Amino acid sequence: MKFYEYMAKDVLRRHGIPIPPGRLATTPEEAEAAAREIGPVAVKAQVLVGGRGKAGGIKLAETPEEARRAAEAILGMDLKGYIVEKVYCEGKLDIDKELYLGITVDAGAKRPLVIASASGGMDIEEVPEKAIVRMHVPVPWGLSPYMGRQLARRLGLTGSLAGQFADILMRLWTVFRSYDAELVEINPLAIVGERIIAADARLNVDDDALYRHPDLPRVSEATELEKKVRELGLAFVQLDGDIGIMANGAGINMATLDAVKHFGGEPMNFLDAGGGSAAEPTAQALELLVEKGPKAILINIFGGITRCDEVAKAIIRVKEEKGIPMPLVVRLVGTNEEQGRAMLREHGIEAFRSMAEAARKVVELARGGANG
Amino acid sequence: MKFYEYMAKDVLRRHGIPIPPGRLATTPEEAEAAAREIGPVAVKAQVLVGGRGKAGGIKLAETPEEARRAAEAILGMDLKGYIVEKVYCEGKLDIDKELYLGITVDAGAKRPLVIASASGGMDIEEVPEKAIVRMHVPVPWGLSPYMGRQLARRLGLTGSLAGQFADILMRLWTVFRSYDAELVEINPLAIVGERIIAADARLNVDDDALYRHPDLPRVSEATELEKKVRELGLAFVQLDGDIGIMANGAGINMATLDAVKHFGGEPMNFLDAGGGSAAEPTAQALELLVEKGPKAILINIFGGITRCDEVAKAIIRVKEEKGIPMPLVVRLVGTNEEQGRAMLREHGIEAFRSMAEAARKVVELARGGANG
Amino acid sequence: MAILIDEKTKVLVQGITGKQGRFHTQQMLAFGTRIVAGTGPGREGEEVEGVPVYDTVEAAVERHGANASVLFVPAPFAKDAAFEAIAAGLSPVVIIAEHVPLHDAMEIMAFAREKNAVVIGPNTYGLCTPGSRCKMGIPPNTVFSPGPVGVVARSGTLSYEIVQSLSAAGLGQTTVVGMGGDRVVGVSFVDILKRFEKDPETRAVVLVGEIGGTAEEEAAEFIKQMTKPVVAYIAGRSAPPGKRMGHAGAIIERGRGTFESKVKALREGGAQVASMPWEVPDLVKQALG
Amino acid sequence: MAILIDEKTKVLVQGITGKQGRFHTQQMLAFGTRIVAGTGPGREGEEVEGVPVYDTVEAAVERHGANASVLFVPAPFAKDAAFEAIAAGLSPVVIIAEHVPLHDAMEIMAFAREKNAVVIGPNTYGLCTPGSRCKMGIPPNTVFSPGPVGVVARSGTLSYEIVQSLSAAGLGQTTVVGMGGDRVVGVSFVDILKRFEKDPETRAVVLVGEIGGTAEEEAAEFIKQMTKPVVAYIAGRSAPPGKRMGHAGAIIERGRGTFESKVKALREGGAQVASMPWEVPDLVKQALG
Repeated sequence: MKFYEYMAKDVLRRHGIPIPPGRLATTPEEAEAAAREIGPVAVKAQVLVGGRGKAGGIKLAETPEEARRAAEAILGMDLKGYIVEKVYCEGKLDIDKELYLGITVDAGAKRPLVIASASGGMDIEEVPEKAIVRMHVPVPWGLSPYMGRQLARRLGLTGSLAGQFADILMRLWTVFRSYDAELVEINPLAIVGERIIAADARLNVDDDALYRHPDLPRVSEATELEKKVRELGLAFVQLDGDIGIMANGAGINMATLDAVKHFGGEPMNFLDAGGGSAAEPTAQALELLVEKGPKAILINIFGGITRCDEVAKAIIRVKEEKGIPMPLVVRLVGTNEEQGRAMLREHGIEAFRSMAEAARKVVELARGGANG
Repeated sequence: MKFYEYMAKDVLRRHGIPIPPGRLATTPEEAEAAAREIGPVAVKAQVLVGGRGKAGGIKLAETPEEARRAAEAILGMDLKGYIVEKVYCEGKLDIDKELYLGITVDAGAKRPLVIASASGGMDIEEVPEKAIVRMHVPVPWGLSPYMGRQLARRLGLTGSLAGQFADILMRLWTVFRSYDAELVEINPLAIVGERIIAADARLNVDDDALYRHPDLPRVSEATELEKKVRELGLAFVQLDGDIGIMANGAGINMATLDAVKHFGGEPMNFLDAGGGSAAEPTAQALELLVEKGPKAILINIFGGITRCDEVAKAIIRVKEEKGIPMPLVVRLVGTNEEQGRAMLREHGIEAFRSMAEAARKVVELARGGANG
Repeated sequence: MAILIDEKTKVLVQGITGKQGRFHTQQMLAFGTRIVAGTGPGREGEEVEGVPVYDTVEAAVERHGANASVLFVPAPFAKDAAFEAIAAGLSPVVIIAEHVPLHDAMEIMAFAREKNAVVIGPNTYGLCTPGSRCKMGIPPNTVFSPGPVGVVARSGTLSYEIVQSLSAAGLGQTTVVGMGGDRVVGVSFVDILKRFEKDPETRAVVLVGEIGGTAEEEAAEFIKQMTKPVVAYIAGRSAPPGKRMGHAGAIIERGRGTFESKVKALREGGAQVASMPWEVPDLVKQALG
Repeated sequence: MAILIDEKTKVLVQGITGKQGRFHTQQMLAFGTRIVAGTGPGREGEEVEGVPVYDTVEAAVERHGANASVLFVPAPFAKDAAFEAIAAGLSPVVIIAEHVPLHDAMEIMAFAREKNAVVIGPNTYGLCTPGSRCKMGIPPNTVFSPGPVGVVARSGTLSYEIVQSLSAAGLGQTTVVGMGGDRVVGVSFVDILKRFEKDPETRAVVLVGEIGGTAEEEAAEFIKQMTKPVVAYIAGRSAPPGKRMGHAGAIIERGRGTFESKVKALREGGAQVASMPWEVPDLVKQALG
């Protein structure tokens, strides 16, 4: 779960990390009032996608009037598909130097990783490798204050700035650990005269650990469909094509997308009905898919524990109860697979044993639909 | 720092460990009111020494009137040198079985140690070894819930009682760790029907970690002299004899006591003026010692870093400014030792090089004083 | 021979009294797995499919000498159960649960490293050594057959798909290992490749990867030193960056973990890379000569 | 030879810019200790007694190859400083500070165990190998002389007392180690006795113990297997139970750690036990024959 900048900053502030003064606004008037209180501000779109600066989601305002106009321009803006509903008005900083500081998880090392750079302000991806300093955090010991001093030294910080940096890192670690974070990032971490201030902040909390944090605000960037699918315990990702895809398992789902593309088709989505391939989730997932109105649908089920005839029965039920207006191709293997495929064919549903054949067929049908 | 029972219970309660209802009382009237509210109670002297039950510091009261009389009897009582100022009136439990549960530090293993027994209610010292279950807690991992289940099983607990025990242990661990405890103990941990309740509680916090716990109440069992000495950064322990002792270092202090005893004397105290043996603390410690009025005083200084002539000068200053009415024997070795001893002798203070001779001499002088 | 588990493996099932634990115990027993005991706190004395249940792992180990464990406990309790198994000296410890918190996973792996335990998962189907009739986990019993091919994969159903196609082509398996789909998991491709390289029965290895992370790139480095042929398939060629494809690890983030980078690395490492999963058996046949 | 430190030891002084650090750096240098660098956060570039100061241990190790460290940092910062030294691979790590929190001490020792570092202290005067002119810590320079006797003690001034009496009797020392007076400390009597037993230069060992804990009893068990003679003195014969005699460890609690138990165990282990500290040199002389 990603936090909006203003939420992440609030977390940092409560953990003693210096941030600029700022106020959230949902109307131009609120933005104006905020600027009146704070002085010159940056008016920043609160969205969960990156690159908002380049997309026009951040405007500087010297006066309250300018802040109002900036908020007018930004509120309601469509940033990469997300409508801006809130802006954060934050006191402008007279930045001398921008650092980068983040803590994430290094999957390969199975440990948290601190990443820092004296070249902050841009995406860490764009910083040259030799300007990046990395430090693994031992589990379960966690970060020790001396590590912050080491990092500060490697970044070339001295004296009071080194001390402030080390202090901020320890506090950031506390945030990372106590919020079950996947990522916590300050970019830029701004040097303003003799002080270090967190000028921007990201905080992504591990979804799987949210149950331990009942007090955290719930932030969702999911579409309504994605939410619905998630409630069913399924995983859905919207893509750009026109062939609806469903499979039971994340890996086989990706492989199915790849196969459809291999034969020249364009998948509309990723939809994982779960590795268990129980009949019920399959039916529910299919209903959702039908609602999205693809040109054709491919269901790829590898029946492991659940029997294929049960899955076939569920598909047939959806077809009879709700109707499936577009062509449907089913690939079905596993226990009682022949029985299952025979049942489907009886109900006019194309059923295959081979994944390749099923993928080729659905592409053909989608093209036919495009031509018809 | 030891917590009074009522404080320790309050800590347990706030960490979700079940305790009986209870109220603190400083007057018989308050005890009566508590019993009126709670019902039959145990009226328990709040002192920091053990064995209060045997010494008459706990009385049962069926009625408010009885509670008042019990409090009257206990308040003001002298329990091993400590005057009872508070009683804790606690609801009587209908105990089916008493367990013991404690967490302490195993110095040899350098790890926390959980100690449990199905034979609780008495001093754990008196429980036969085979009835005691021990489990080390790995550092820094800490206690895991499964360890509680293991302990419960080893104690013969099953079903809901095992679950409650494991839960209480996890909570007790949290107390131990988060309070920097040296010892946390529930004895007895009472089985009352289907419930487990902490019927008594001890909590000793590491003095050296108190700075991390500014919110904790400060409890002191020290005498006024002990407090004064502690403020000076010295360590003082009152003993039963009549020869005042002072040395610079804990080990040499003990050795000096042993030496005095070896020659037939009785030390009045242990007084560590610090291994640094600076002149100032030596003088301050000596003043305190003189105030206590021993029959004779032995100062044993091994001058390491500090010069012996400085120590001698400090002693002489005390003698001249405050006066030292009793015989004083000084053993002085180290840098400039001869100079130091010569200065002392000039001022009529017996000074030795040998620890043995100094100890023999002070015993002789104390006896002489007793005879004179 | 084979890797990690065989006929001598005495399996403990933690969480045996739950619905999933009960069902898969029955399935594992049907496969031939030697399950010696199960745990279910507060359920000691019961039996599940004839398997005795204990309150603690310690008790199950004392009574039955269990030496490996498969966990059917819900994600919030997975860390404690894994610690219990690891502390008791069991290995491998197979964690089936999805949605184990990331920080818990890191702690489990650190504790396992300290105690020299092999952890498989979380979010894995487990592993299987068909020749020993030993399966720890949830894959369907029907897909496996004994033979000379070692299989290691990140994802479940895709594994079954490929393993079944191998079996259908007469290519049986020494051991099939699912590493799990989470970001932080126990054994890595490299860990398993090392074992297959040493295992005298394994003559070829199939690696089933997917986009995200750098595990395949690390595997490619190791493959350079291997004497045995490796055939790989990577799922997710058509997945867009920034979208998590079901698995916590399957996401192209900040330009890392792309399909192209993985395929390039594997080819440079000397692996044959199949474009589509159904091409795997033929490539393995060619590799075996 | 000797144990733990010798002329090859390149000493780092952590907290060199503080009053205590500065003073004892001068004393150690005067003794002959090879101090290569110091640390003082924010003080990099300064010098103390000619010793260069760095912000971090890492930097001091990189520049000067320091391989052992003595800490003059206040108790609240001792854990972090010790972790820094241990993580950098330094050993021994000598912690002088008194009043280090007990839970911090346990963590330091666990981290040291993980990294195979030797920790001495906290609340120790340190250690000294007179033959190599190497002293790490705060004992007075004047008491030591080179020779064949290994000394290990819990307390400071009592050590100096006994070491000086040995020196005065012509019995020089291989190495003198102060374990520290706290409840939880790094090296134990047994750790040091093992090293003395192996050290070819050490011909006899003096153990200076005190009441409280069971370290002396554990030492007694080990002494049974030693080929070298051990002379012991235990302070605290006249200390009453329940009263902490200055040292955190020096308390007879719940009947454990009594003078009698220690003396009995040591005698049974084969050690000669002196009644009074001044008897030690004669017993050592007899032991050396």
